[in-house]
Amino acid sequence: MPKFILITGRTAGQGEALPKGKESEDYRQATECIEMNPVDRERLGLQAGQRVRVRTAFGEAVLVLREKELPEGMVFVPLGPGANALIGAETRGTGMPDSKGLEVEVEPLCG
Amino acid sequence: MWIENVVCPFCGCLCDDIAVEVEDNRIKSVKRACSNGRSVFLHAPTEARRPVVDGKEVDWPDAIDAAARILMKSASPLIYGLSSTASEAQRKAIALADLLGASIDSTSSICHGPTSIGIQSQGEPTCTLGEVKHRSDLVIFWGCNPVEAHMRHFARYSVLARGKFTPQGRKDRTVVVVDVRPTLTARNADIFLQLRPGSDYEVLITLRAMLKGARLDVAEVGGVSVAQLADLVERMKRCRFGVVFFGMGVTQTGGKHWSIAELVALAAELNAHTRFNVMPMRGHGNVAGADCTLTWQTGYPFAVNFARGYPQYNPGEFTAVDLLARQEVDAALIIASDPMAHLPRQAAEHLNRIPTIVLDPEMNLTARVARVVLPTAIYGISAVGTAYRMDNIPLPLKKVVNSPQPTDEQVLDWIIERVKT
Amino acid sequence: MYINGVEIEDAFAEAFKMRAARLIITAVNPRWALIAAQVTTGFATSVIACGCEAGIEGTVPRDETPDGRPGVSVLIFAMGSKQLEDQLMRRIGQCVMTCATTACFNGLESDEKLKIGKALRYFGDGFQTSKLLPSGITEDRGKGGRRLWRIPVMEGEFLVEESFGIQRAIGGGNFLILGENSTLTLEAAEKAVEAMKVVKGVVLPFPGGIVRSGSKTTSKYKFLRASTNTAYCPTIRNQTDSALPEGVNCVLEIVIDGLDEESIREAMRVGIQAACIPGIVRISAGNYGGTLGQYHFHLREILG
Amino acid sequence: MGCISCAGFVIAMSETDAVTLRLKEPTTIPIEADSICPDLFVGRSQAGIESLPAFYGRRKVTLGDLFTVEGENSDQVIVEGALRYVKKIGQRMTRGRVVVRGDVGLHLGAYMRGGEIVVEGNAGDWAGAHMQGGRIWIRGNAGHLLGAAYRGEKRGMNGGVIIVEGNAGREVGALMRRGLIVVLGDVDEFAGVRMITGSIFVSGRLGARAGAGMKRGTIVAFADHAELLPTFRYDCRFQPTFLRCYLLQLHAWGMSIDDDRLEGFYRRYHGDLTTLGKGEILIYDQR
Amino acid sequence: MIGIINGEVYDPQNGVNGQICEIWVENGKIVPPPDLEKRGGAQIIDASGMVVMPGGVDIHSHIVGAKVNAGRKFRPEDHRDHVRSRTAYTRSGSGYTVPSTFLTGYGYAELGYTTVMEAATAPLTARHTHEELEDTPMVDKGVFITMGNNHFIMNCIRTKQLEKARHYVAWLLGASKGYAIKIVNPGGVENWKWGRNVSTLDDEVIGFGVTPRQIITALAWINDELGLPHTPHIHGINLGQPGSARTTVETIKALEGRRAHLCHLQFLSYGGEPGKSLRSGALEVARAVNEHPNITVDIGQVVFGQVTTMTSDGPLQYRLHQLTGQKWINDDVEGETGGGIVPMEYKRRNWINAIQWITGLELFLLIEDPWRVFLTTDHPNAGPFFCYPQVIKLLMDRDYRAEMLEKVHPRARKRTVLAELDREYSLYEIAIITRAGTARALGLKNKGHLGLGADADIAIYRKMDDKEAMFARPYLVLKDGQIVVRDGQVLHEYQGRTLYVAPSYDPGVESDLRTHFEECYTVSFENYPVAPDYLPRSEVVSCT
Repeated sequence: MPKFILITGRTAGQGEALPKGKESEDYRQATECIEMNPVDRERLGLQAGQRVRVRTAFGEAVLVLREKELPEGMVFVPLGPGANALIGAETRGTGMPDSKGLEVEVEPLCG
Repeated sequence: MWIENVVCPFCGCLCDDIAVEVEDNRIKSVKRACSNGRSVFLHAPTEARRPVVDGKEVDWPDAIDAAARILMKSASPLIYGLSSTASEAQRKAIALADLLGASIDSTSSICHGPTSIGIQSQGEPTCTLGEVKHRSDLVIFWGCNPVEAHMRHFARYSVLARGKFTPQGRKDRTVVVVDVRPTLTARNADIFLQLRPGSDYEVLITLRAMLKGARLDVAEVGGVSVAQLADLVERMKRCRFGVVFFGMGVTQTGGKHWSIAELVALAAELNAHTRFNVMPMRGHGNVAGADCTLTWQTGYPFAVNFARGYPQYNPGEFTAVDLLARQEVDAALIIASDPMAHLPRQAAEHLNRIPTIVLDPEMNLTARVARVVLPTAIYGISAVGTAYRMDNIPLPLKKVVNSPQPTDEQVLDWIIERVKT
Repeated sequence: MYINGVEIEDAFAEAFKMRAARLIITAVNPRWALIAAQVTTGFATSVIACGCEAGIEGTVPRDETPDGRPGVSVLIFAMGSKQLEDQLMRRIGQCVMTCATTACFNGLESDEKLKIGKALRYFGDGFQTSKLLPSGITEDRGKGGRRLWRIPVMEGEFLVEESFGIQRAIGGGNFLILGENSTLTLEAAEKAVEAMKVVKGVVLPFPGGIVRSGSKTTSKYKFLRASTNTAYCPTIRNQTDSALPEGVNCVLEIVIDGLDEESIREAMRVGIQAACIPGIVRISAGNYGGTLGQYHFHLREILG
Repeated sequence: MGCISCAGFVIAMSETDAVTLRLKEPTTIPIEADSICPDLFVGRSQAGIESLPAFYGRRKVTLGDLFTVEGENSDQVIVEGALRYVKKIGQRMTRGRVVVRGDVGLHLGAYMRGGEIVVEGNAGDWAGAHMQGGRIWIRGNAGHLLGAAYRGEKRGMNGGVIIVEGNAGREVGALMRRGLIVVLGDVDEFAGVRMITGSIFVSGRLGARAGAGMKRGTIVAFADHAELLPTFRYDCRFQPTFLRCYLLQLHAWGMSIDDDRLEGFYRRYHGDLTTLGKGEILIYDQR
Repeated sequence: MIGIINGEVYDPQNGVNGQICEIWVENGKIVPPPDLEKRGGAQIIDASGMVVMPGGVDIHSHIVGAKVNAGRKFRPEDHRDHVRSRTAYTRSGSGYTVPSTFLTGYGYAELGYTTVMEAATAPLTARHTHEELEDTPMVDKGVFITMGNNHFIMNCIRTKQLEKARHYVAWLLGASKGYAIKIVNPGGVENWKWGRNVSTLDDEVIGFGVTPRQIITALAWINDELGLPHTPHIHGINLGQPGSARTTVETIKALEGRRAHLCHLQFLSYGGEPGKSLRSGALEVARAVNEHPNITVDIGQVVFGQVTTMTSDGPLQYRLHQLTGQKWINDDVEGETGGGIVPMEYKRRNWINAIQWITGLELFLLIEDPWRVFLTTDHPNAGPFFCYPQVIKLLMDRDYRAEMLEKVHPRARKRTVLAELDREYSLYEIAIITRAGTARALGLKNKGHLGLGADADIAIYRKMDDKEAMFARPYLVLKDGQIVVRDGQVLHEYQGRTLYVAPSYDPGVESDLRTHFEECYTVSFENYPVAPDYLPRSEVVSCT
């Protein structure tokens, strides 16, 4: 299973959807996705728009795959419930969890 | 009716030139705001909502009573959030924490908490955004993405803005972006340095060493060639007025506060050659205010605990993620934040186990699990108050529509009175 | 009093107060530790003209040295702490630091200390560093423990302790071996030196531990404060007030510097006993009539 | 791991003379128990010890409320029970010995000046913060910021010895000014960050960014590999005599030292070049 | 009604010098002694053996605002061991040199101070300052507004539109709810934004074509024209530099008789040549002050120990950062001012620090008229405010002073006249330099005295030989006629008033200002002024 480096962060879509409420469809769409570059996507045999299972040492999430210009080996997940399921709560004495740079596995959702 | 010079409370830019059209106590349209800001104004809830206790709608006195009982019964309460409410409410929240002997933390701890720690070891050469607008000829965005997160930052303050000594705006500036991926911000850069994820610290410390003239044994650092770094150092030394804006790309990766300390040290040392400043890109509209109010009332910007009757400070100990993940709190009061949506799941789950009180204009994920939900007016839209911009400039928030809900400040006052009696 | 037929004269050795330091010199192997120790204690027979008196106290096995390497223990004596400091600076600086692979540690626990390593460190030209080796759990606030200076040298690093303890010590313990001929007298003296090696806390500063040119504290020449011990010189026995009994044709002296009276006493005891071989007539001791030194070592008392 | 190890460790302590505290109820509510300090137990009766203050969350209580106490008037202390949420044990102690049977919470032995603390399990973050003397011996793992400085302070540990038989977290010995930290297992990133001087020995894996910003001092990696910052430069391969002195001292304290580490060669790197650059990282490189 | 009887009263404004007299208080004011009938119902405070003074008035201290708060934020090490627990009536807090707001209020009251002036706030951040003042209990307070590097003013000076500048200043004071004009390193702070400074009164301000001399004289003129209660409050050029004594004297001369207050004069009274070693220039400066009755000063006395230096003088703070290697905050404020913060420690055995300590004391003792020299430590720059009692002891007790002088670095002792100055301040003079004189210089007619109609802000101290102990722990403090402190402990929280001025101006200036804001600021003209509701209790002090 190839490992990717996970980066989380703000996006315009997530920011714009936030005021519409966490339970709004816009917010769900804006946050429950994962971005990957086309090379990696093809190597994994995945399609844009497909749902994938994303897993770290701390948890997993089911997200919708999107294609984006990113360095190879890196995936991006917007801030939100999806990202939070993936990052750990250990802050290593800083108060800040390691929200970027985690190793993740991405696999197609079967069934 | 158009209301002019409205301050948008969405992000740390606090753009104060927004025009809002209001009719029948509803916001009809918004001028000059970015898409985020527009969304805030247009989706502001105005319908009346009653407090909820244990899933049942109740009257305010009963809800306040329930909240106060939870807090008084608690041996180790947490007050968390604060960054999307006015400083007046933040001050009340701190007063309540002091009264209770609670822990209090703002969302700073998961955005620029490491920045505060870094500043505490190194200081912070900084300036107001107007200084950047008027003087900057080298602007570096490091690990931040204003095009998506602070959409009018370029135009109002940093890149396109024309100032007294930067009459040509964009043409007068060199824009450098340092990030791990080609963000929309990076597309606007003159120079883009794409770092290997998690190597900000290495690159920063290398830049410092190069500025000092140290000889190094390496050819590349963090995926960037030493030649490129040398070029950046030269540009930094030669510019007239430089500034580094930095975001969570720096604060949330490995080095955390030590990366900030290096960034600050680099900027400070550049002042031997030219003028150089740094500024954190603060996210929430009044997260800077949370730092300010906590600091003037307790001495510390976040991660404060009053258990012993006086403030103690320790990130990693009194920060929300740690307190929740280690299950060290037995009640929580969440103000204008949604930790169920924003904290790591392991930490957020504890809010399910303990009685939680939520003050928020909206029904959010935390409110879903809360024992007591106290719906309040929304700051800067249906409540007045003060908010602090990312450069700590205080701005007055307007009330553009009336809300049937009380403000955070009022509700906290009620809780304080109830706890006192 | 007689031992093995050798007369022990009812005399006393007169000794005086000195200040002493003990160096533990270690090196990659015993050979280099010894070379360093020999050079360090070279030209240190008498304070009269050498500045100090010094000698090798003994070897120190690996498991007793601070760095676990073979070591040699050296004692250095001088008339006062100022002179001692000066000599330690010179000798550690010129003889130990220069010697391949060595390190130099303090071997004396004492409240009185000389900051030798602290001064020598400047040889490092700004690149010297120090380490504070913790000693145990009772230390309070970083006090205690030993500070070691690391001075970069061409071979690697010279390690020298910051402070060397010094203490009151005694110089000038001695006895004289009066023999029938030079062969037997030297043999007796060698036997004495060999026997005295096992005694801790003493050194014999003269060549091979033996001195032939014993002195008295006067001279006919104004510019000289000491001159040959005429009373014990056999070649002029009838031109002077000789102290030599009949049949004595050679005298050798053994001078002992020690950290305390007890160790000198012990050294004299084993030394004299070893020296009492056939061909030796008498064992005596050097003194100045009790006017000069604070310590009197009475031979018969020691051996009694 | 294994180049330095600790096989037998005997606590010489007469339990009959000691004061024993046993936590009554396990809890996740943080307890601040800086009154568990040998200095305060000397000259106090059992009742006197029981009445010393402590904090259970925001509630001011007494040690007697939280612990059963046996014994009196002794600077030998044994603490037992589920202590993971008990903070500040042995803080500012100057004498005696505290033995913790099991895991313990944050700030163990912070500002300690003398005496000894032995933890038979794991210790939380900030153990030995600002320590000035004495010894802390942790048989299990230590948390983050072992022997470090609190936020904003200019210097951290200023003397004494910390020994961890297991692993330690991030920022071990941050801003260390003096003293010795020995970790027999692995350490996380930023060991010795901005250290002023002092010594940090790591027998297992030395994490990334060790010695970042260090002015002086020594970090030794006894494993034969460590990833260093670009602001450290290689100098030479040599046999540091001073290190033998330290290893023998550890040996005297009951640790077994691999002969290769004693007699072997070390690669020396100096840095951090953004500061004085007088610090050094020594990495073991065969015999 | 409260009557304070049998006390030894020091009320210099009314010429009362230690006489035993009664002070009567009602409705927050000093009132005439009531008739016998009313006396019966009054609360009587027997002040036998005690000294009664007006409440202290601090003319220069940094207690609130962006800069102070940044100082708090970046110095957790300052607070960790200096905490105050909450009580049923008071808030908790922390901090030593930069205490949290509640602690600051309590701390001042517990010294017998009832009025404190925050010495520097950028108008752009005034809203913040007022928010903090609301959380600073016990004392009345005011804010000085920094104007010495203000773009609008400098533009007016260049274009010779002083009238416009006058209206702007009036507007600005009202908009920021300020009390006085503050000038900090005029021109130097603006030049620092290009990495430069000024070193003479006639250096040019880059991009503006004006000089420090022009800025000072223009603002002094405006101050007089507006009839502001206080004078312009000036932190001159070359602060901390050898040779600053000369520029200070030049500044006094440049004022040509106009009223002005020179703050923390100690830092600006060093002799020697620029770049050379420091020595006291107190003789030279004190002579100039003595010769110019238009000038008042406060000292900024150094107290040995920890401090946090913080000024609007950006280049100075950068220099301190470089000298000490300590962490450094710089804060340039658009179009208005700048600032910096550096932690420091003054040490007895550091000869430069010792010279600074000596220079301050020399100024205190050489400036003859106590009505023109005031006690400050420029808190927290030269020492924390709660060290005032120590400074009082140094001034009142020659032997103590000599004893302290013996303890400082010998190199500093060599060239000082301090040992020869045997002046000792009397209680009457202490009352002047800590309340009567400062109130008069601030133009606060109801403060600093105990005459009829004055605010009933009163401090009662037990008379003791050790003046440090005496002033450190008042027996009682009354604020607006209420007993708020007993035996040096705050009894309950009390919200004081914010004092500000609102001079009238020509509204026509506002159109110019709109343009100015559009061009120069990142906030709009409408969102700039501080609305009155930021001042929960306030009092407008009238201009003449």
